[in-house]
Amino acid sequence: MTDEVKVAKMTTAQAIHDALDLALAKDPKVLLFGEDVSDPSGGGVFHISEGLSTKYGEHRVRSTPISEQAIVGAAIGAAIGGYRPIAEIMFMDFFAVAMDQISNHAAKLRYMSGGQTGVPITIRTAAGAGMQFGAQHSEMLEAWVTHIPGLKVVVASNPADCKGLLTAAIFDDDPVVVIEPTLDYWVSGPVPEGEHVVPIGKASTARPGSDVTLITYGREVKFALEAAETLAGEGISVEVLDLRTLVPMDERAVLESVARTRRAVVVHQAVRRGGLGAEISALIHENLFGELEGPVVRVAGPNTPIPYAAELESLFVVDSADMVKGVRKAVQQTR
Amino acid sequence: MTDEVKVAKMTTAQAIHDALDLALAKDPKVLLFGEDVSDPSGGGVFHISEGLSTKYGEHRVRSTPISEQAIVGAAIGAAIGGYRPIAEIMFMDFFAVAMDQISNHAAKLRYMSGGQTGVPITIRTAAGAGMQFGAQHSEMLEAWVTHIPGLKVVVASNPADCKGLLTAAIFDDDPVVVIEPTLDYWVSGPVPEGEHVVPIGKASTARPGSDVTLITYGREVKFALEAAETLAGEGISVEVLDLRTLVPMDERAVLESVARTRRAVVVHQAVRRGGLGAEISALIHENLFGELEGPVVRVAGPNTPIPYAAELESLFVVDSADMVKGVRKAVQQTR
Amino acid sequence: MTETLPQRTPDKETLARMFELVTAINLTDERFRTLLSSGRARSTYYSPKGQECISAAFGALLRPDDYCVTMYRGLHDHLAKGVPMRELFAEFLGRVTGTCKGKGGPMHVTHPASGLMVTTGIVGSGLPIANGLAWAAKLSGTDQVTIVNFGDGASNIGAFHEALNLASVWELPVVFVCQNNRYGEHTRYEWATSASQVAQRAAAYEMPGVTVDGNDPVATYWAADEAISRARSGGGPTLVEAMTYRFWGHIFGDNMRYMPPEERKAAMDADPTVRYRNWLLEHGHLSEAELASIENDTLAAIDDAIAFALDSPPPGPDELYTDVYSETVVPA
Amino acid sequence: MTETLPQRTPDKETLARMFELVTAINLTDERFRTLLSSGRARSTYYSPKGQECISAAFGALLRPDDYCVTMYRGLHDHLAKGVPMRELFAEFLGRVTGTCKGKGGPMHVTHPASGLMVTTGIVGSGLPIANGLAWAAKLSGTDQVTIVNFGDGASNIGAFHEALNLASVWELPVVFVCQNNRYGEHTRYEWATSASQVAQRAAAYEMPGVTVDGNDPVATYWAADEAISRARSGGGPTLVEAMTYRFWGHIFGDNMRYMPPEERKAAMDADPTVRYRNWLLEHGHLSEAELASIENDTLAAIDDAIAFALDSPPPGPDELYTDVYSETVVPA
Ligand SMILES: Cc1ncc(C[n+]2csc(CCOP(=O)(O)OP(=O)(O)O)c2C)c(N)n1
Ligand SMILES: Cc1ncc(C[n+]2csc(CCOP(=O)(O)OP(=O)(O)O)c2C)c(N)n1
Ligand SMILES: [Mg+2]
Ligand SMILES: [Mg+2]
Repeated sequence: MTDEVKVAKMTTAQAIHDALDLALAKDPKVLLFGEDVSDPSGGGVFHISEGLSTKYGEHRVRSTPISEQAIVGAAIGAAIGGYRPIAEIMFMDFFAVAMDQISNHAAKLRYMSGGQTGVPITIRTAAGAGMQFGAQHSEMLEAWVTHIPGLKVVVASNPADCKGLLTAAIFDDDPVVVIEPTLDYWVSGPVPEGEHVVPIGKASTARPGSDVTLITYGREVKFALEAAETLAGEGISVEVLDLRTLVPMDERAVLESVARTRRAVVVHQAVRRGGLGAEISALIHENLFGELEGPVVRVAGPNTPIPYAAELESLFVVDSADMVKGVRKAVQQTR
Repeated sequence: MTDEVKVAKMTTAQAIHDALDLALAKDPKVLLFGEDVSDPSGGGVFHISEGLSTKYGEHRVRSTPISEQAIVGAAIGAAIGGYRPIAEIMFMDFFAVAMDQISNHAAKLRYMSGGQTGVPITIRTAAGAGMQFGAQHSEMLEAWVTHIPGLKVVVASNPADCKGLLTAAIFDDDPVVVIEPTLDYWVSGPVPEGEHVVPIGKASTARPGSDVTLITYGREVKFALEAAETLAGEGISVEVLDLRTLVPMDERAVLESVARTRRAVVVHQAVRRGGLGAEISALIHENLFGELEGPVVRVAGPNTPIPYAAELESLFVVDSADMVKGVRKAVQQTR
Repeated sequence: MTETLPQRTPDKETLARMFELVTAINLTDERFRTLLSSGRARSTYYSPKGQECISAAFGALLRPDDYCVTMYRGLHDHLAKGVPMRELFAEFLGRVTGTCKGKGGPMHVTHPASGLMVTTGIVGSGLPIANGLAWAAKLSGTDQVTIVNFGDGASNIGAFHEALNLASVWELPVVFVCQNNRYGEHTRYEWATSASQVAQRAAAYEMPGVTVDGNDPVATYWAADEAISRARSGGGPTLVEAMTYRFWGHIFGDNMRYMPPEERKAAMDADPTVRYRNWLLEHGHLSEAELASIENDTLAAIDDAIAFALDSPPPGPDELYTDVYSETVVPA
Repeated sequence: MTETLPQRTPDKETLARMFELVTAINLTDERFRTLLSSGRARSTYYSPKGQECISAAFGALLRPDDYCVTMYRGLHDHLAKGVPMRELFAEFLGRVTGTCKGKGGPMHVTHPASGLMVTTGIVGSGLPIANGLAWAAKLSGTDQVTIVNFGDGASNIGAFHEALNLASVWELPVVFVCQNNRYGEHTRYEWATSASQVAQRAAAYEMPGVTVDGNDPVATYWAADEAISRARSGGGPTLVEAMTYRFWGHIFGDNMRYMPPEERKAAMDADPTVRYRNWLLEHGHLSEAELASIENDTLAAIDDAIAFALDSPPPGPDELYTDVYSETVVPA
């Protein structure tokens, strides 16, 4: 950020609103639709799009029936027809009803057409546990979408990146899944005013360090920073790498950092088995095996559905204490 | 296999038919349904269930509309109502239209009900490339389902295991996804006659060896054995481990073998990024880091959709030459 | 009860039973909202207030062994199907004494002993599962009926369509109960739904479809009776659309700004519990003493159940790992 | 053309155009099946033979800038929408000169220049995408129409329902064309579908629905004309159900044992291409010379295109990695 850029304090919800507002203003081809998004239906279930249909018209900011296949399908068609639609799928668990449009169509139409029909859509979705919404409204399912060639996937850890990554997603020529940690909607932070783009594919060093690299994304970055602070007190210097983009992943940044620290911990809320942490772990071992002090440590959700009771849910969710343990384990390992 | 068991030569399709026939005969609670499965509609698109509706009645072996959500949903409901339904989803790519029933319901209802409503269903599905069926009829999507707690997942590599694992799946009290490599339907091999159960959760050593462990499953086992044969000629002794069950994985067998050989190659047809190979790689590194000669090598599909042209499709599909290369790479690595 | 339409009156026992159920739903909802606003308990809560007569009518007709599938807005259905209040409320509050040990929560209440088989949080997803339960009953040769409750918004999702078609071609003993409260979350019916009435969609499946005033327990009772009898006697499925209104918006805490205040006021002025009570009294079906006794007994039961729930402990940490598979515990 | 129904006759140019299209589909299918049985080429092939009049009727009406979405059984729609034969056949044979460089194949033919926007292999999944194309046209203020073709079996899948509802509430310029060939794969219509006619499902969306004899190009032409005109003039969507039959079963190589031989014979005896040709001749719309000239020209074009396809090379190995993203090449 240069000095000229004004910064305002905003919640993540406001930052997203801002990104949507600016994108709709900039390009008449940008559309926003999904359940409840227009003003007569409250401007979105989290009130994120409040005011936008009044400002840009209900033909551009439009509430839909509860029909996720129809929503994603319409986004795909409109994209092929020349638009840049942003489709909102209220919770990521509901990807399950629209996976065919997402995987078999949005992701593959460019390839199957030999490059003729790109699908520049953005799919925004709220995800993550911690609200006692139970097993069907709390999942992080990035592992499903990162395994689908043709999709890009981003997850921001703070309001500014939320704005910047969403803006990049909207103007990207490929389908981008934007995962928004639900609980973060009410978290605030400094956000650059005016157009703000965080390029897709670039990780960010949330905290520099030298003993171990903690690689994570989304809501877990905050807790990783807390963990790093705690560990600094124990004399352990943790570098926190915020991936920001999951596909295409900034492998260079990951490998450069781990090559320096020689130790890595990968953290995510999603369940451990087959989570994205496995991919990152494999990647690091494949590239840096001889330089590591020990194996990459994974800190992730247990292999269970997400329970309702607050006490169990908070056990399910990876927190900074879990990360502290993971880092200590990584540090104890020496060749 | 004891001496008493008679063995017959069968195709995989016949072995599956046999398993279904025996299960339907054994337990009146077993049901089979899906598109085209009954005799008036040809006994299944691969003719696997031919004769079964005539033998057991169309109330038990029933053709359905093209409605995958309704198919899996009906299986779940009937299971909760006391039955053991086998639902057929013609190709695994079509899981995309039924993921909500599979992930949000079949997998979670036991947990969400605090153990009251188990869902003893079997979902059979054909998967894999090689028939020029294009990007939407060829995918191996085991990474999606192995990431869902509550599901079990099996993939057989030969007709006998196909029969045995399917039988185990049908009589298992949890939802089991049975992935059947499409091209293998026409491959034949020896199959035990009468009831034959291959327990869920047990890997099998397809070929013993001492220099490197090649871990794979499904159709790739055949090619792994070819690769092992080729490599034997070069003086490299490859142990081929056929996982058979992906969840719950036989981690003991994997770790025991790799602890001996100190080198591992993981192979699957599914695309590399976020594939199950990453999980297996992470698992091995986490447990055996200090004992490995080098990092686990992954041999997997490229991160692309599946192309139609035969020449490209065969490039996409991992074959024994790719495995040979992978093993050579693993063997060259020394600490 | 709808004064303009002459209709049969159910017997006194039925009328009383429906009043018991309506009262239980109405008072539970009142208590719950107070409990949550006071901060004494936390729960994800989708108030069913306004829709109580629909559940009461079906509840008065269904047998304990009939199956019921419902959804996140399900408290009224749970109570009417006979899920015991103590376990039910404990589940809402995430306690180990709950129907599901606190692991499911309000969106996933299950209680097979009272035939409450599935509560889902995914719009429309209960319908295909209800077919399976109905199929099981049909295969077993019992005369159990399955009902599945869902909203007007759910009539636009794919699962609705697939389920109604399958139920029709397989002639399943299932009743599809659309509780049309005119909104799907914050979106008005007309904005989302191309059919003037959901019931008219039944014709697409050559299935009987009927729209009834869901705030009139007597009218709903007869519509439910016809549909249940049809299913029970092998006549196949029915789509029943019961017109109603949500008093408290989508979820507890909803600002309800998208609901025109006059519309909401009109609905609340015609509170179906109050209307039914007055009607019972005016027509001499139940005396003030009888009504008050039902109310007092219900209130006592609710207070007992709430106290039970509040006093119950949360599930222990090991519960995180159980019930994932049929085998006792899975490794974390 | 249906002798019992008096109807208007389109002008000669239109009749000739439809005959050209019917002929192109009919002869291409013949050539393809020969090519495949002879082993000279390999392709996944879903013969559209029997259904040619439907595509021809729509093809005669649609403009090049109108959008078309179709499915695996799509050759007839591709040809009728004007996808050039050379590139089309090359795509079927997986050659780099194909519409999609051989990467899509028959199930995924795309040719935006002729308005052929999507071909999908997933039953019913084209419908929601067609809505999006129609929405784009509506937003852009053009009068482009989108048509989407699908089978009778597709009318039972969730995407069908969601798409028709959305098209209706958004008043989209789209025509849903159900080619009812009485089978979904090997399953008879009645076994799977609860509506006597698919068109009757339109009422569930308050959308006009019409059933027409899809083997009668003239009848289909007028039904298509009405639906397309409605969409073009802002009148919203229509569901057109065209009754037809598949001569060669589901996929090339199908044993067709599930199709009663008499039924198939009756359909083949009434070959719609032959009937149309005879009718044109008998009623003096086109002379034998004119018809034969069309046939000869078509055959020459087909033979040229097949030779072109057969002579074309497969895509080079690098093509595996391109077109995954908008950036040129992704790492493997
Ligand atoms: C597939 C799916 N999409 C979206 C949601 C989010 N959601 C929860 S309730 C609801 C509204 C449902 O409306 P309706 O069916 O009318 O039931 P009501 O809440 O009015 O009782 C929505 C959109 C969901 N749970 N599932
Ligand atoms: C979602 C999905 N389920 C199943 C299939 C397998 N399948 C391919 S074609 C077909 C039959 C479709 O019948 P219909 O819609 O009538 O079209 P037709 O083939 O008769 O032209 C089926 C079941 C599929 N491609 N997609
Ligand atoms: Mg509603
Ligand atoms: Mg058909």
